[in-house]
This record gives sequence, structure tokens and C-alpha cells, in this order.
Amino acid sequence: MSIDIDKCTGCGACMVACAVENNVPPAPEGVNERKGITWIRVFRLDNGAEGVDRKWAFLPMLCQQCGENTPCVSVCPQQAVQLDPATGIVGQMPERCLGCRYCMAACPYHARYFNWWDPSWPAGMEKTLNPAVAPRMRGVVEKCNFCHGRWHAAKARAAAQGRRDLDPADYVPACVEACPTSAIRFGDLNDLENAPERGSFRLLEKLGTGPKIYYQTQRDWVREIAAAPGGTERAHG
Amino acid sequence: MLMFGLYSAGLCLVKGLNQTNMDNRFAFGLWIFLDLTVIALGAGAFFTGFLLYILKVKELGAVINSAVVIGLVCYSGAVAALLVDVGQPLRFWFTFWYPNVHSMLTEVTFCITCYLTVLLIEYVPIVLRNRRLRQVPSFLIFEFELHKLVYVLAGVGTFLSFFHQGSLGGLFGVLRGHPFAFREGLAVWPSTFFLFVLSAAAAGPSFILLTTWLVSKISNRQLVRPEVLPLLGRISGMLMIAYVLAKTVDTLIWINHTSPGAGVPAWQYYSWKPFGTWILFAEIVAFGLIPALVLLTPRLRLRSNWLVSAAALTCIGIALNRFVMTLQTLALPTLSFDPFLSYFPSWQETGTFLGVVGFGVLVYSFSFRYLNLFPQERDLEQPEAAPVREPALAGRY
Amino acid sequence: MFPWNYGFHWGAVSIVFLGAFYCVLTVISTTLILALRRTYRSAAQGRADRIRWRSEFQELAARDRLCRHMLSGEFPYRECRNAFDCRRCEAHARILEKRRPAAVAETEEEVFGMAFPLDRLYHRGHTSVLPQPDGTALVELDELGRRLIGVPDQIALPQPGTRLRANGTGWRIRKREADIRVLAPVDGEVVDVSPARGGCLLVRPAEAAFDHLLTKSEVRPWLLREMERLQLALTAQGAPTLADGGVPVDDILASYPSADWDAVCSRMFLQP
Amino acid sequence: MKATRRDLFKFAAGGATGLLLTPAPWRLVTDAALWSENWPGIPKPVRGELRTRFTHCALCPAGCAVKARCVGDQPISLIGLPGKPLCAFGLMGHQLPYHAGRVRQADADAVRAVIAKRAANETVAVLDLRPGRTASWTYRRAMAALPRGVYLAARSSVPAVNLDAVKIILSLGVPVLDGWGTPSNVQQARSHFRLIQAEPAESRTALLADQWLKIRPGTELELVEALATGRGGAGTGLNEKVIASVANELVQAGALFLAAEESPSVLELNRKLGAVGKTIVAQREAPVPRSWKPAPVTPINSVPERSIGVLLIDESAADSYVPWSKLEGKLAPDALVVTFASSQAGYGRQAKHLLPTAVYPESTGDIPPAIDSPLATFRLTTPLVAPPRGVVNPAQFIGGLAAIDAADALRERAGAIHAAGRGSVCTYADGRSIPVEDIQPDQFWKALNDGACWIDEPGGKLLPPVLRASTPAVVALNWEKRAARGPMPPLVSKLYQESNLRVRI
Amino acid sequence: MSHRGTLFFLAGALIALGAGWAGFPRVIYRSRPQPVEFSHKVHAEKAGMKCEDCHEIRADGSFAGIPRREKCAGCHEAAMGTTLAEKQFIDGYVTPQREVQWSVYARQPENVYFSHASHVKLAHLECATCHGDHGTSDSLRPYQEDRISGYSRDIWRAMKMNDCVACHRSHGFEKSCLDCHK
Repeated sequence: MSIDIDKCTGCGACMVACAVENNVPPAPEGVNERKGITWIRVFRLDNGAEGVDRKWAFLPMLCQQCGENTPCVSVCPQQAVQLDPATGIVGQMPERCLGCRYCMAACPYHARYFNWWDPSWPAGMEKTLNPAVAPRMRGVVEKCNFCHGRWHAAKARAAAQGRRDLDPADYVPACVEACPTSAIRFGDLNDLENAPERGSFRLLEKLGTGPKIYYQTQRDWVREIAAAPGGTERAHG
Repeated sequence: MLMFGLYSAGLCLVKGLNQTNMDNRFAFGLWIFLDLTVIALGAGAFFTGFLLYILKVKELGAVINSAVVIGLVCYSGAVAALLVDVGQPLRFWFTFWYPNVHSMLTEVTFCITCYLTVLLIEYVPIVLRNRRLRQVPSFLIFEFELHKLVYVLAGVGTFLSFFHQGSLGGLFGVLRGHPFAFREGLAVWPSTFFLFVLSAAAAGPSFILLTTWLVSKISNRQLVRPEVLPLLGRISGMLMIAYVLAKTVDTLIWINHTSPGAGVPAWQYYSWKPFGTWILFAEIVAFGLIPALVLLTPRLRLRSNWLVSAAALTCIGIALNRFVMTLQTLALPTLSFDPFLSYFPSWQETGTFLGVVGFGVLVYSFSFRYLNLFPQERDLEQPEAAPVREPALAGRY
Repeated sequence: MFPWNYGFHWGAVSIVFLGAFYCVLTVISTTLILALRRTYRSAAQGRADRIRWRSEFQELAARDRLCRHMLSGEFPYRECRNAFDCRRCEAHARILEKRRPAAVAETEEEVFGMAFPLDRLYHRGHTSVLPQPDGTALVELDELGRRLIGVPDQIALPQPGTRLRANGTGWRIRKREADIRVLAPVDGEVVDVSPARGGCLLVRPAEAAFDHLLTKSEVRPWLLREMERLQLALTAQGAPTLADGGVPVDDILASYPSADWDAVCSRMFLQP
Repeated sequence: MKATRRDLFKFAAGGATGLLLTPAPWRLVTDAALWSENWPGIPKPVRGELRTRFTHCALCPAGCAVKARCVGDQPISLIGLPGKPLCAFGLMGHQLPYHAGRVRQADADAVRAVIAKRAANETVAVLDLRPGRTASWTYRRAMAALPRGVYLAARSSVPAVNLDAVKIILSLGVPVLDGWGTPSNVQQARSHFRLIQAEPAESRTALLADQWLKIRPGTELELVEALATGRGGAGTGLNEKVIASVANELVQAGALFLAAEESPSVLELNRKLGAVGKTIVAQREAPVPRSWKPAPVTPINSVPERSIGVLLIDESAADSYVPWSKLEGKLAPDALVVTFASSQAGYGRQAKHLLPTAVYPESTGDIPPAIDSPLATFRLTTPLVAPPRGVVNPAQFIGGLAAIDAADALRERAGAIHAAGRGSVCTYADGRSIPVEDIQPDQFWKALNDGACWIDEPGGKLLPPVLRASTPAVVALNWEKRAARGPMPPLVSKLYQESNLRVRI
Repeated sequence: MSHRGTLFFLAGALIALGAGWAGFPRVIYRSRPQPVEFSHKVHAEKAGMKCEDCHEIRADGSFAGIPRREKCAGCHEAAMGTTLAEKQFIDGYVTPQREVQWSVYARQPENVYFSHASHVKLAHLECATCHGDHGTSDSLRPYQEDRISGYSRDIWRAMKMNDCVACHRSHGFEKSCLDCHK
């Protein structure tokens, strides 16, 4: 997946589409951004300037599906997290999760979220849940899995037509589909045409976690901030 | 206190962890920090056992019972807190059934569970020594026989403790995502593994020293021979100095090599108030070197107030280290644009912890009341009465 | 955890890890089982009494474990290593050889106005043994013991025919909250019993070796010692020191209603 | 033989051992864990056949095409068409009916009776918050039929903006990038127009704009004057150079110029810059049946004070609001205010009666052409979910007051469009576009209902709008405005509560 | 004495065993009969239908599961046979247009994803491989539900996770949890 920060207007469509697709419940009373569940979250960067020179950029942040010594996989005490060798997706098994939150401590991107509350929907709204994704229970960790429900559906559709393998068109995550500016693009990194174009960078590359999300920007200040390591910038997101 | 603790714990279990002030960034909060500390302090049990039964340091026989009880208290408390801390306590057995052997946490879980069992077994003879229970012959014999085998348990305990104390350190050493905590090390174990073992071993005796001193102050009885406490102090001191040295070396390596390697210059961590470099200083010098030196200076060691305060400093130092490892690690931002967060435990968290402490105190004081924690105590009652002289004319009438 | 569990991989790490885990488990469980088996065995062999005495002897305060020969001044300081069973103590044997027979055979020792006739032997648990001409021996509380207890509330005497073991339980006496096990001074078989004078037994000793009991000249120093201990025990109870001159009245207990008698008696009858 | 305590122990021990050899304890442990999987209260999503249905989003005048993924008849997610994405709200639209604050019950008949009684000899006014719909026509017809009926539109007729022609936009606080117009169009056009945002506050449009003129609050018009005349403008807090350069730019590129509120001077400047007729063009409406006799659109200002006896407010689809203060003066002392809304959020606070209406996607209706479509369009929003019992259809209710049956109004109008024979209908299911004359009226009607849009043919030159003394207000519903009004889909919490992407209202 | 001990021990053990093996299942499982007396056998043999005639796989690859009323009504608008069961079915459901509340033996937990399409169309598995002789059974046995976990007791023979895994392993299809979990 690659994300063009310059195209992102921070409209939040991806966050909403994600929540709708993956049956993430709306916030209970008293939730703040520190306890909320947003598999994809748009962070706001600004160039720190004051007045009319002030500029914003928006950086959608989701699970980076780290490919090399994935932090969360090795720490989970009960194999609730694993890196799918076939798809390269880091999978989280809520029904196996103990809720020790060690993986959250391990994740440098804070892309994992804990169900602090019992999941609850306003009366009647549970009718709108997506049957392709199981709602999580309280006390477990969850995270983006590139809309695995859609992956399943695509597989099933292909199978119904007797195909084993998928076309790129068969399967895109909800956020990609929803992005109005098509800032988020999605494809198999192994295909040549999806090779990350030059000038694109990954977050916290130096940690050696091999994230699979590539970011692009033409603006230097954005690149400086986004590529920089921890805590060099004042925060806005 | 216990009631309040139970109530808060109940809240957390029934309503879920939203009762706490932990959040997605502060996945670990007060509980984990205190678990780490408590377990480090409880290390006295294994280390004293090790010295007494394996290295045959007889003098420690005076405190071993107390040490075991402390260990038991600390560990059971820690486990209790953990059960509240996890989101799905009903699934605790998953860790055993489907262990991920690469995770430090698995190691911790396994070891702590085993070690708790060991402690319980070690606790049994102490209980059975109670005069009433001893009237039952089978208990008596069992205690006797078990006590003959206790060195085996001590050995196992040492083994287990070594590993779980270490793994507790490893927990944070392996966090590649947090350059602040990440360390390289030997084989699968990051350096924090060994640091934790050392520090725990160092803190344990100090804590026993403290408790013994405290108990004898409270009950104002003399519980152990005067030379025992300084001995503990000395042991603690030696380990402490070793720890401080190791820690210093490790820190230097980390500042100059590991952390930059992860793309973060080390000064950055300390640019966030209130966690300035003072915390590093405090950890290594104020609460590390100084008490160590005090404990190693015979003259000071023999003065009880120096001894005790040094021991206290040591314990605080270890606590501080655990604090840095858990909370500061999580507080520091990793992404450039995420904020430095601070966290303050909610009353439910505090309550639960207080409950655990209350439970600990309760168990300990019961043991102290009904069991013979300090075998030397009997010998140490000084006869105030002058030796009886036979009256000259005794028996004339 | 087991190879057949889902998600188990035969990796080196898992083998080492789980291997270690199972070793630990086995060690712990074997230890337990061992302890239990031994317990069962010893219980079957009825070694309870001996074990009890052993462990209790260890529990005694150091100064209650002093060797008789220290009392009688042969050693400056010496703790008994044989649980007051001098029969297999070579030091004792040696000393006996050295010791010249007592010059004058007093017939009666009187300490603090308590009569300790020397025709009999004394056990440190405050029992006396009077060998009878017919080879049996009369076992009863000594004067101090009697005065300590005074009039017992209740006495549990063994059935005739019971085998006694030296330092094992002779008989039990209840007095107020105190439940006293009077230690048997000798090995042997109970022939006859009577509740008189705090209980006394007629015992046919296993062998006529009474070396382990105190005799003649040892009695006085021992008693002085005992008085000291009594004093100590009482002061530990916050009771005033013994009545003037320290002459113990009959039924000492009655004169110290406040004292925790259980503690005192257990102290004096060597049961920590 | 009597059992001693010892025996009991043995018995218990035996029991324990035996129990361990049965499935019972293990089953229980496992079940406990499984139970935590479907904890009570965790809903089970309904399974069923997946279907795709099309409709139009009625949440704002953009009226984007919506592709709904449904399980059985229940929509589980909404998405735009390829290249025509939805905004965050559109994506959540299917959750609106479940908003907690929704009003569901009211005694419509009683209200009807009361109104009918007063309508005989008092002025009845309808305030339409989204003019240009078929429903609006119904209101006008009804008002025409009533003895003293007045039709008030929340805004005077909107011109269309021809975004393709736009080279530069100077916006006076209009959230151009934040909810204005049709998202997809704006996004496409964004590549070829330059945006200058004149706004006192740090809005996201301001911060995403190419240039931001941070003017003092309330000095928009002064800025306009300055730009028009080239003099003054000191009050805006900008220095002359900036103003001059901007004015210069505007003159260079014959530009579209937007204003936040109606004002003659803005219109004047637009005229001067040649925007009118080129980028600001007349809004065209789809044909209506000749038989419809509408009442005129009365500007609110021209309504005499304290004259309205019965005020009916259609809030069921609200674009632009009229400040209550403005309305209050027009009401007679004992005026009866009835609002048709789904929640108390809007005029419900002031109204005497609130008649619950269906909300998107339960409602049926059409959506007036978007501000950025110079061509006339006709698009239906058809219910994806059946509306709950007890909701009132404002058009039919108000029509009913004047004995006008508005139930088939949409169909009649579709007929009229078909009769006119212009334009083509493009169906979303297959993405085909067929000229109207090639299909039968009922096919046309069916197509419209199954998700299709009628677009007038781009015939002729774009006419300059017939404008009164002012450039009309720009219809812009940015997030904050919207949140301040009607109910929001619950999941909005993701945007402002569980992250700080948006400021909380 | 020790004999007595053992005696008691054994007694305890036996009772516990009895309770655990015989009593416990009765307690833990709630059993309820299916709403309609249905015979796969009859449909398969008399009517000569195949599984997929009723349980079809939709175009999008999803599985229709147990047919809904109108599908049954397609044949059973009026009684075809003389059986009481059919009559009850028609009177009770077809005529009043009520849906039948079947309890599905094979209903997997919510977090399980299973695609009939890929197993049937790609892997060419027989229905019987997983569903056993359900397709030829003459009557529907009562549905047993676990009181605590709320799951069906016997998801036939080969539909526990371990069974799936075993098969997947043997065919080298075992990649990650997410393959079968959602």
C-alpha cells in the first residue's frame, strides 16, 4: 500500500469506511483519542509556522504490516498475532488474544487498539454490521488487517468462478476504495508495477521492522517531519 | 483496604478495563510497573534460599522463613494483579496451551507460575511448624521429610527465578519499536535480561533486611542475631555494585551505539520534561552507587540507621529502574508527530493495588503471628532476671 | 504445550523451552511425591515420636539444649548434640569413665525446699525414675513438675502394655489452657498406671541402662538451671519474679493467675 | 464401620482424582474461554445474500450517486461510484436511522386538524430549507391553493458554478475544500484552479489553500471593496501589496469568485471580473408538469412583520438555515410553528409541534442540481430501508392541507421530463447512458428508481444567471456546521472523539 | 485401616467418574428438537434430489445454507405426500408464511470463515467428507447446544478446528489463522 500525503485532505472518509467495514463500534461515553478504536487514523502534521504561512498535511496511519522482525508477532505470548507468509498481512486473532497488551507496547506505530469497553451499537444499528467480519469482544486487541473480510469474499467469488488466484481488481481495502482523492493506493508489492516509486519513504525505517506502507510527498517539511524519528516534532494528531 | 481493593478489582473485571486510566499508548500502567517492582523485591526468597541451601551460608537460616513468606506474598500479589490486568482473564490458560516460545512474556508466565508453586511448597513446612498443627503426627512427619528435601526446591526456585526475573527485563529489552528500551544482548536475551537478574538479586536481600528491621521495630522484639542484617547488607551491596557497573556499561553502549542505530540520538529521550537526565543519574548514582558503597563500608554497615536507609535506597532504586523501563518507555513518543503522553492511575487501579498490598501485609502478619518466621528469636530473649541464688537457709523450714 | 496442540512447532527454541519446563515440573512433583512416600513410610514405622522429639529438640532455645556435663561443670559451654539421649554420646561415656564415684551418697537433695531424693534418676522433662527391685521402674513427675502443675484438671495415662520411647510422650496432663505432654524418661512397656500425684507409671524398661538420666551430683546444678528457666519463663510472661527467696510454693500456677501457663509449661516440659 | 474424618479426606481425594479423568473440568475451562468469544451483548451480524442497490445521497445538495452493499434488504455499507467517491458522511449515511436522538412519534392528525382550522383565515407560510425539489414545487402549489399561503425559500435561487472554467477561486471563508459542491468535481477541478482563501480563522480550507489571506473578522466586504477599487483595505489587516497582487491575479485569470454571504458588492466584483456568465451561470431546473401552478418565491425580508400565523418548516432535507431571529419577527404573536424533522436539533427547539420525518436512506424524494453542475439534473433518492411507522412525509402532509395529492408528484415530474424528451438517463448498475427518447416513460421511471440520473443535454451556451441585486449564498455544509445541526451518524465519533482529526463542536 | 482408606478413595473416584462422564453432558448441553420433521433420505431417494439443489452456492461464492421457506414452498405448496410431517410443515409454515427456525448443527462460531465455494468447486470435496451421512439421514436428531459457550455440540464429525487444520496441513494449505478466521 502506498499513501500520497500531498493528496490527503484529511476528510476522514477512510476512517469511517474502515469502521463501517470492520464493525468497529462507535465510541461509548467518555472515550477520547487515547482509548478510541480507529484501525486507520489520520494524523495532522503542520509545518509549525504561525499565521498565513501555517500549512497542514494529513498522514493516514494504519498498521504498517511490518515484514521484518515484526515487533508484535514475536512478543505475543500465545500466538494470537502472526505474519501471514502468503499475503504478508499481520493477522490479529481476537478470539485467541488474552488482552495482555504487550503487543501494543511493542508497536512503534501505535496502530493497535484495545477494546477497553464492551462493543455496543445504538439500538438497531447492529443490523448494519458487516457479516464478513466478526465483532470483537471486550478486552482484546485489534488492528487493521487490510480488510481481510474482503479478501475472503474475493477468494470466494474467485472460487465460484473456479479461479484460485485473484486479480488486483478483486480486492481492495475499504479505505482505498473510499479515499476521495485516491491518495491511498493498494497493490501486491511483489508485482513490478506496484514497486514503490522512488522518493517514497517508510515510517521509522531505521527500526528495521520493514513496514509495507510507503508514503510519498513532494513537500520537504512534510518529509522531514514524517521521516524523522520519535518526538522531534510537536504533535497535532 | 482489602475490601476496597476487591471492590475496585471487581469493577475492573465486571465493567472492563475502561475503569483504568490506561489507554492505547499506555498499554501498561501502574499494575505492570508495580508487579515488576514487587517481583524484584520478592527476589529475596530465591536468592536467600540459594545462598542458604546451595552455598550453605548458615547465618541466613535466621531469615529464610521470613524471606519465603515475603516471596510468596509478593508473587501471589503480582499474579493476582496480573489477572485483573489482562483483558480476558478466562483465557489465562491459552498462554500455557498455545505458548509462543519466542515471547519473553511466555517465559515470564511459565516461570512465575512454577515458582509460585515452589514457594507454596516451601511455605508448607513453615505452616506445619505451627504448634497446634504439629500435634497431628502425619503433618509433623511430612514437614520433617519435606524440610529435608527443601534444598531441591531451593535449587529449582533459583533456576526459575533467574529466568523470570531476567525475562521481565527482556520484556522491554526486546521492544524494537521503542529505541528507548531496546537493547542488544547475548543470544536471545537482551542485556536488560541480565541487568534485571542482578538488580533483583541485589534488591531482594535489602528488602528482607528492611522488612526484618521494620517487623522487629513494630513488634519491638529482637528477631535475628545482630550480625545477620549487616550480612544481608553486605550481600546486597556487593550485588548492587556489580549491577551498577553493568548498568553503566550497558547505558554507554546504548547511548553510543544501539540507540543511534535505531535512528534516535539518545539525548532526545531526556528532552521531555519531567524525564530529564536527572532520572538516569538518580537511577545509577543516587539510588545505585551510593547505597552500594554504604553497604560495602563495614563501619557504616554496622550502624543500623545507615544500613536501613541504604537498603531503602536500594529498593527505591530498583523501583525507579522498573518505572523507567515500563512507564517512561511508553510515555516517550516513537513517531515524530505523536505526543509525549503522561498517565496517572485511576482510583480503581490504585485501589486494586492497595488491595494487593493489604493482602500481602495480612498474610505476612498472620504468618508472623502464628508461625515461627525467625527461629533465632527464641534464643534472643535476654534473661532480665538475675540468676537465682540459693538462699542460705533454704530448706531449713 | 503439547506437540498435538494447534500452533506447536518443532523448533529448537520450543524444544529447549518446553523441555526445561517439563524438567522443572518433574523435579517439583518428584520432590513432593518423595516427601509424601517417606512420610507414609515413617508414619507406618511409627517414628512420629522420635521425629517429633528430634525436631522439637532443634526448636528448643539454645540455652535449653545445654549438655548435662556443662551443668555439672565439666565443660565451660556445650550444647547437647544427641537430643538429650546420652546413651549414644561418646563424650558422656568418656566422662563417666573419668568420673570417680560420688564420695558421700546423700540420700536426699533439697533445693528451694523441694525434695529431690537421690535414690532415683531424673529426666530433664521433669520426670523421675525409681528402679524397683523387680526390675520395673516407677516413673512420675518430679517435685518441680508437680508444683508447676499442682492439681491437674485431667490426666490421660497410657494403657498398660503401651510401649514407651525415651523422650516420646509419656502421658498427657491438662491444666487450664495448658496441654502438657510429659516426656517419657525411658524406653519400655507400661505395666501399671495410677493418676496419683500428677500421674505415675510402672514401666518395665527395655534395657536397664539409665545413663541418659540425671543422677546424684548432677541434680542440683540442673535444678538451679531449671529454676532460672522457670524464672525466665515467668518474667517473659510479665509475671513478677518468684516469691521471695524463690521458694516455689505448691501449685505455683495458682500464684500467677495472669501467666500464659501453656507457654510456661511447654517451656519447662521441653515442648517448644 | 463409621466414617472418620480421615475417610472423608480420602473420599474427597478420590473424587478429585476421578473428576480429573472425566471431560467435565476441561470442558468447563474450554467453555469459559469460548463463552468469552460470544460474550452476551456482542451482536451477531445477520448473514444473507449480498445485493447491490443504487440511490442518491440526500445528505447534501451534491446528491452523489450511492452504491449500497446490502445483506438481504439491509444496507451494510455505502460507497460512491468509481471516480465519484462519497464524503465521510455519505459513507455513514446508512446509520442515520439509528441515531439515538431521533424523534419517532407524534400525533400528525391532531396537528393537521389544528393547522387546517387556522389556515382558513391566517397566513400559512412554508419555509423550505432545500428549494428546487419536487417537494418544493408541491409546497408552492399548496401555498398557491391556500387562501393566504406564502412560500419562503431559505435562499434565493442558486446559480450554478461551472468548475471546468474556473482558473482561480478567491473564497471569503467558504469551505471550498471542506464540503462545498460535489466532492469528486471539486477534487478533479482542484488540479486546475488556484485557491485563495480569505478567512480570519484557521479553517482547514485556509490551511490547505494555495494562499491564505488572514483578514480581520468581518472585513470580507472591505476586502472586496479594496479589490474592486484598488483603494483602502487597511482594515482587513493585509498590506496593500498583497491586496494588489491578489487583485492583479484575479484580473489576469477570468476567475470564479465566491462569497460567503449575499452582498451586492461581491456580485459587482464578479460581474467586473467577467465571472458571471462564464463560471457563474444560471442554475437550470428539470422540466415540471405544466399543470403545476406554483406560488411565487417570497424573499423572507419582504414578508411583513408579525404576519405569519402558521409556519411550516420542512427540515427533512436541510441545506441552508435561516437564523431564527430573522423568522421570529415575522411571526404573529400566537403563531403556530410546525417543523418536519427527524430530531430536535434544528428548529425543533422553537417549534410547537415536531412531526417526525423519514431520514436518508429511508426517505423518498429528489435532489436539486448540485451547485457545481451547470446542467439540469433529476435524481431520486429511494428508500434503502423501510421508514419506521409514524413518520410523516412533509410534501404529502402540506399538499394535503390544500387538497393536493402529492403522492405521485415525483412520477408526474418524471413524466414531464420524459415528455420534454431532452437529455439522457445514465443508469449506475451498468454505467450506460441512454437518450431519453429511446426509452418508455415507465422504463424511465423504473430506471430512476433503480439508481439512475437524468442529465439535461449540454445544449446551447451557458446563460448568465438571472440574478437579483446579490450573488446568492454559496451552499456549503462543512463538517462543523453540519455537526451543529441535525443528527450525526454514530460513527462520526471516529473523527472527532476517538481521534482529533476534527475539532469537536 | 489402609484398606478402608483405599476403599473410600476408590468410591470417591468412581462416583466422580460417573458424574463426569454420564451426568455432566446432560447438564452442560441443552437439547431441543428441530421445528420440522425432515428426512434428507426421502428427498434424496424419492425425489432424487442432490444436495446442491437446495443448498446452492451463490454466484458471489457465498453459500445459501439451509433453503428458505419459499424454496421449500416451491414444491410443497400443497402436500405432495401423505406424511404427517409434511402436513404439519405446510400448515405450520408454508400457508402462514412463517420462516422455519432451523438450528444448524454445523453452524460455526462467528469468528470462523468457511467458503463452501472454495472447498466444493476448487478442492472438489464431497459434502459427506464433512457432513457425514447427514445427507442420507432419515430424521433430524435433536440439536444440542452448549449451555455456556452456546455452540452446537457435535458439528458433525469433521468440523472442529483441529479437523480443519488436519486436512489443511495434509494438503499444505495451512498458511495463517486469517485464512479461516475473520
